[in-house]
Amino acid sequence: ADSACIITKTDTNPFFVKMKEGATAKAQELGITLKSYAGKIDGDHEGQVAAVEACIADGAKGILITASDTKAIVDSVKSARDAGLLVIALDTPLDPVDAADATFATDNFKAGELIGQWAKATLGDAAAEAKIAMLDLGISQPSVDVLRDQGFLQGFGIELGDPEKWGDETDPRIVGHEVTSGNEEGGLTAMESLLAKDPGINLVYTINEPAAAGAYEALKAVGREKDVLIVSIDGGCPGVQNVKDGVIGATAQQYPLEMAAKGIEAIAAFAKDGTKPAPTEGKDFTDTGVTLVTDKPVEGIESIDSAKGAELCWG
Amino acid sequence: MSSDAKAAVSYEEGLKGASEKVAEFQEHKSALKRLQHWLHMTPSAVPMIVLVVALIVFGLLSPNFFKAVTLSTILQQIAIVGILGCAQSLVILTAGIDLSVGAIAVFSSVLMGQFTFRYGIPAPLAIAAGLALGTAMGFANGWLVAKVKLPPFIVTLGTWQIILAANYIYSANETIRSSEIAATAPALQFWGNSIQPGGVKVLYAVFLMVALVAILAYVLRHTAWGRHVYAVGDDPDAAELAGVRTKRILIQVYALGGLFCAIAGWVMIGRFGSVSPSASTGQLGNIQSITAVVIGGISLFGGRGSIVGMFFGALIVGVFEMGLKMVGTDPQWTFFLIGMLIILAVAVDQWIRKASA
Amino acid sequence: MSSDAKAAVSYEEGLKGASEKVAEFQEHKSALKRLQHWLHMTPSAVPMIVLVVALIVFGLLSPNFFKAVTLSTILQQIAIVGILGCAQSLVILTAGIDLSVGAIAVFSSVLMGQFTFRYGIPAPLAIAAGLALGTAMGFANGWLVAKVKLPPFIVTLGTWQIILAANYIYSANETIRSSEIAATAPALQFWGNSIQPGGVKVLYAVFLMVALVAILAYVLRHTAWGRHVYAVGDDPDAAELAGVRTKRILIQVYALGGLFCAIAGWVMIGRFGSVSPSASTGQLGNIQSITAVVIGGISLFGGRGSIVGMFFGALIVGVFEMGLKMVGTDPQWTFFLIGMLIILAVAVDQWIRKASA
Amino acid sequence: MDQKGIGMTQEPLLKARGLVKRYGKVTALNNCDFDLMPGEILAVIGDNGAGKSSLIKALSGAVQPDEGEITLDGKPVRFASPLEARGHGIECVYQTLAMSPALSIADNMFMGRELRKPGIMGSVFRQLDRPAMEKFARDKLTELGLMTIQNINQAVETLSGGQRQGVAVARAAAFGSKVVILDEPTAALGVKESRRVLELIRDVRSRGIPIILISHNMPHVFEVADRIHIHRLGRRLCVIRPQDYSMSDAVAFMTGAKVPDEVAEAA
Amino acid sequence: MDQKGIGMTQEPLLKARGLVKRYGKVTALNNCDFDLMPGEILAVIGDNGAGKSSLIKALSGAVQPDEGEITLDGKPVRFASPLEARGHGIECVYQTLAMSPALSIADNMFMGRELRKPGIMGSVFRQLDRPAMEKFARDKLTELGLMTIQNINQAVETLSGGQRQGVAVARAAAFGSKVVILDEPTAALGVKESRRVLELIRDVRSRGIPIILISHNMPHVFEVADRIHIHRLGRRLCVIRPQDYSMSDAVAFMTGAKVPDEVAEAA
Ligand SMILES: Nc1ncnc2c1ncn2[C@@H]1O[C@H](COP(=O)(O)OP(=O)(O)OP(=O)(O)O)[C@@H](O)[C@H]1O
Ligand SMILES: Nc1ncnc2c1ncn2[C@@H]1O[C@H](COP(=O)(O)OP(=O)(O)OP(=O)(O)O)[C@@H](O)[C@H]1O
Ligand SMILES: O[C@@H]1[C@H](O)[C@H](O)CO[C@H]1O
Ligand SMILES: [Mg+2]
Ligand SMILES: [Mg+2]
Repeated sequence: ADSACIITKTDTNPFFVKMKEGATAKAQELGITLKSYAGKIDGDHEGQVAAVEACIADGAKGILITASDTKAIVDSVKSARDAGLLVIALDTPLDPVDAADATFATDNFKAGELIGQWAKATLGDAAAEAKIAMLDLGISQPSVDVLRDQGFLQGFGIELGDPEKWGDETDPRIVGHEVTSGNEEGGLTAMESLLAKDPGINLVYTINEPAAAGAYEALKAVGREKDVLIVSIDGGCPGVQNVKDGVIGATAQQYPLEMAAKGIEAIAAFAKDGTKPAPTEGKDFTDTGVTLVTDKPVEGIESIDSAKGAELCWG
Repeated sequence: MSSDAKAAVSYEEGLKGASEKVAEFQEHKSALKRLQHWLHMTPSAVPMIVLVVALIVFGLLSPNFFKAVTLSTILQQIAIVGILGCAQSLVILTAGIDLSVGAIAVFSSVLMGQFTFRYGIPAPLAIAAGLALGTAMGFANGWLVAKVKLPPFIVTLGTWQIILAANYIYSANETIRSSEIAATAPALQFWGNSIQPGGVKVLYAVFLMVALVAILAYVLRHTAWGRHVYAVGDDPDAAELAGVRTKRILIQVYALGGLFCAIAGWVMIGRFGSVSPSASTGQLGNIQSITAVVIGGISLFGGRGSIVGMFFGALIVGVFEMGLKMVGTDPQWTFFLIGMLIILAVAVDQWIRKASA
Repeated sequence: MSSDAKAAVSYEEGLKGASEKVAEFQEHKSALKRLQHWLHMTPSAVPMIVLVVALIVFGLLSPNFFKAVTLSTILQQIAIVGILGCAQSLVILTAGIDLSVGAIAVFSSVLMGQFTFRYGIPAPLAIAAGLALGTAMGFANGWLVAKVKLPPFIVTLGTWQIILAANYIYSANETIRSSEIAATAPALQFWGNSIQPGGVKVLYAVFLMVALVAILAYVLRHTAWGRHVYAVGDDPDAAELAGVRTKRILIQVYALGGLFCAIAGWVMIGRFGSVSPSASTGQLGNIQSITAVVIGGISLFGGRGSIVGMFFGALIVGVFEMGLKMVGTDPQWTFFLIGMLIILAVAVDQWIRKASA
Repeated sequence: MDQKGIGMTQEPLLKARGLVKRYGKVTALNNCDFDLMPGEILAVIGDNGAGKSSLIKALSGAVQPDEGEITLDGKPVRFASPLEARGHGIECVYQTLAMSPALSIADNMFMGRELRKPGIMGSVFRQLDRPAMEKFARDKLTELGLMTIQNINQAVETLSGGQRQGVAVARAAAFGSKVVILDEPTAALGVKESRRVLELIRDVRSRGIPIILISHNMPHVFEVADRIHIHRLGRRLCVIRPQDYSMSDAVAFMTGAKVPDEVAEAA
Repeated sequence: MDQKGIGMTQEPLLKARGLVKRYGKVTALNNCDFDLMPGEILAVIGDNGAGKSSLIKALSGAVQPDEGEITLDGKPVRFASPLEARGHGIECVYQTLAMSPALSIADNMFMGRELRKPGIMGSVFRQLDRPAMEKFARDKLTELGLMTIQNINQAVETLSGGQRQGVAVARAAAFGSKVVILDEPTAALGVKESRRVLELIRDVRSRGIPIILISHNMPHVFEVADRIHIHRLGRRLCVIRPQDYSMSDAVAFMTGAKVPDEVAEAA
């Protein structure tokens, strides 16, 4: 049988676990042997390079990759394509986008923008003196981290400094940026620290839903869970459940299973007759879409409710 | 006795009337001398001084720092590291090192959670099972170190990866949400409860940490077992020759360490609310606990130092982290400054010891 | 001489005619005995055996494994760890540890890149500056260890964080693209060039690693400086009393380690094409290099082991990782098995030594 | 092999035959025999590196011989560790002492046999009885004449060379039960302290416990030993009684200047 | 202070006044004086723990005294490390030996003064001349009568106690230049090897180099010493000439059984 590889950033984040599961199911259906690789920690570029090399040596037909370093991986991707493999970027577009044969991805900046706009609209006049906690991913500031953070700030109407990094904004409404590693533990300690710095925080941006859950615990501990707005990104089933429970005000949902399935189909087609997938009309990649999930919709921003979000959620 | 032997030692005649008094000298009892002596005899004194200085500095830099809520937040933030630090101290006192502490804690918390929610086992039983399994993981470390005679660094580097991987595989990376736990198995969140004297919240977890440190300090100082732990770390061959069951002590130390880690895992559920297999403690718990131990003045070569020092070490790190955040340092700079301060704290320790030697 | 003293030693008369021959015994020259002796005298023998076994097992499990391209890929994958391992070996031989190796490598590569592209310095000069700055970082470590007498673990734990944070701050998290480098500063990518005998690509980086290992092996074995490095790790007080400039040696070792790390940073540019401040070597390089060193049979307590062993250690890890990937193991299972194999490799070493003792 | 019936002095208490110990290229024991009779002081003398320490390490379980057998009370034994030998009542002061440098004198003396406080503090909370242990330690050191030890809570690493040796000897003498082995116990000791150790050795014998004494001090050896085992090039050359030979003869035997009659004949 | 003019024997080569060294509660040196004359063998004797090792450690830079001053050749000196003292020609064999256990005998003997191969292998590639170093080591050990060392490449940790001491003494004697200090050099040595060390000490003196010898062996001390410094309770009690007193007197002085006349008068 033909074989393919899926290389994710890590395989400890449920997002990638589900993505891998989706790919595996599809591969089984189409009779493809799928080997999966992952970086050891978030941002493990070298591990991904080693994985690409292993796929080439192993004679795979194609690679699905969620790149840790979108610029740096380009060389490895090129050598894979030179060796005759089809390379598809999932979740995170490469830089430049056309370095991969095709891209099935979320627009992370847009995802951030959506929750930013929603938060601004929800706060209304209070947005002018909001006190915002920014719970980011890590101090190495990987691209998803920057895109979502800056997207959110843009959506909220805060002036960005250098859009390539977070933390250089001067707007006094930002209480501070803290890193969370994208898990509950990090979300909790980061929130505690920011609360100690300014107990008046009333809006919390979080890089993903586990971090949001941690932040909520910290707010609950000081009895402020009801009057602080938390926004997040991902749309995983626990996250959507938390929207329903009122833990998270709104989240931007993305669709990893679809990315994975499309990717496998493309490799199967390529293995059969060499056809390559074409991008979405008018875009240089196939946008698998991002949808705002909230039970408190606001005028002018398209959204679905948590019930609908739960149907579409990914694990 | 042969006669030439007798002749050969005839000069021992001179011994008759030799003095029988134990040598004594006047002591200079100046205050400085006594301070120096105290610093020498009390390994936890220097970390304590560093801690006090850090508190004062941050108190001056940030107006919000010296509020009760800030200080109680610091205490609750170090509860887990403090408990892991107990395990780490024990192991390091035997001249070992345990890189798997964080992994054991996380996996134990996942086991407690999954036993309750996947198999429907009553929470107290699931907790007991989690504690037992954590102990077993520690036991495995100890067995490899003591019986197979592998270097602790290598053993726990291996088990760290094994346990963490097992944790992800077993849990399928699924988080159990806080609200679910609160609804069906509040025992899991026990250590997250708090008392609120004068409105300031103090977690049960904080009391637990203090109690564990106190018990361990007593055991290490006042029981034979504690002395044996020090002896094993000091010189294992000598200890063995002197009649210490070195291997048994090592296995007990690692197993007890495993139990402490599992307790830390239980505390994690209370503190974070949820059960998450990807908690950062799994990756960072070892470095954090080792940092606390070393800043606390315990020698990485074993046999020297006190658990109370470790406690101050954990506090120092907690105070630095919180203090820097409150002063408003950027996360990248915080990281940078904590690096500086780790080195500085130990340098100050070194300097005071030298001055008082 | 007083006469009673003379009488007291009169029995020394018996010494007249004492034998002057150096003691000798027949040796049993059985093949087994000689093998055992060789294993004993050659610290790198056991890792080599483990390596060969691993190669055979994976060759049987995966049909694609025994291809020249696979083997050359493994070599190029371990080039960086191998060079960092040289730095780590030096430090560990002095009974130290260097947690900052990966951070120094990444920061050096960033410095080389940014010097070229931000300030327009010619690439060879930028490379020289990067190498010098890497050496300076190592020197700082050594100075703190030798002069301020801080524990190496704590020093490099601190500088690890400091350097990594400085790296992110200085670079503003910007990656420099491969294509830009290739166009304007190909010297940065020098070690990414390759020769292709019979179509199999072998990177210059691989030759560099082998050369560095060989040079270091020579220096450690055949020069006074090398013996001093061992003596410092063996017993620093004794070395000092015996006339080794312990502090100077320590500083040199860490500084040289820094240079090796900076070289590894240069090699990273060649291997990955681009310059990325978030390269995971910064986070994982220390554990990877320590793993290679320990599997290679160098004692973490200093003074024992060989650099060639480290090289085999790095190869063992490389072969396991590649082998498991080709067999198609899931990532978490790969981590799990590598954990097992780390322990197993050292256990086998231990067992062979015991059997041959 | 029913030595019990034959009487105490006929059959050796501790016996070894054909012991061989090699370290890589070095042969430390070369087919060595050994006998210790009940209740005797047996001295072992020989050149540096003759294999004396290796011999007693083999007897006390600190190393495992490559060949040969050891019997205790007529029964073959194989000690895997010094602890096992101690379990059989063999107490040993090694040349390298075996103390925990960072621990105190009392901690070291009682290592593995600590005293606990009376009452529930001891039985339940298992608290050590430090005052009692310190008093015992102080008494034993005074018996040895080590009057310069000013602080009984000093860490052993801070003791002078001789003080350290004194602590080790005091420990073995105080707790030995079946056989006490002393490897150069007076090497670092002063005149007064050495004398006390010799007295102690006689004391121990008077309690019916046999002693193996390794020493380079000929006058001491000839003074206290009942029999002298002369070791040369990894094996027992001969056993002599101090009454029958002069110190000068013994020195000549052990350095190879002379060959004892029995051996000359046998060869 | 222009001692050069006064002549060699009048003024001490190495002199100390009022040395004090305290370790926490323990007083090791209590206002101690010391004089070493050019070209002499000075023995230092005293009870265990009297402070002999502390004294020579203070003289050789291994510890820094709390009070007091030291002069070498009439010039005040303060050694921050043993290496500094060595730079001034003071070579010392410490009681704890100071060797690197895992390294070979030759490596240890030449530590810090290694021989390099002749030609470019040595000057450019800095390769060690192992055969030369091994031969030198073997010769020095043979001079000491250490014939039981079978393998010159053995790690020092595998040597017997006495062999190890022999290596340390051989090293100091071979390389000492201005003062050689030996702290109990024969403690672990056999009869033959001790004798050779005494000969070696005389050899060194005949090269014009003075020696400080710490020893508990009275016959040896009285045999080789020109003067004997008697140490008691952390200070110099008196200095005697072996011709003027018996060994028994010396023992009585150092253990406090008798008080020497000068001291009795002074008190
Ligand atoms: N671990 C070891 N490895 C290699 N050789 C060893 C080891 N231990 C002892 N030897 C060698 O075995 C021989 C006998 O040593 P042993 O210590 O038994 O001598 P000894 O008679 O006690 O000498 P001493 O009177 O100096 O203490 C010596 O040549 C020594 O070098
Ligand atoms: N590092 C230290 N810390 C505390 N006390 C010490 C230290 N070093 C030595 N002492 C104490 O100082 C005193 C003198 O010790 P020193 O080693 O000088 O004696 P010594 O005369 O050489 O004895 P010996 O003949 O036994 O070698 C002893 O009481 C000893 O316990
Ligand atoms: O999109 C994914 C997920 O949101 C995850 O939470 C972090 O990594 C991103 O790439
Ligand atoms: Mg011996
Ligand atoms: Mg001494």
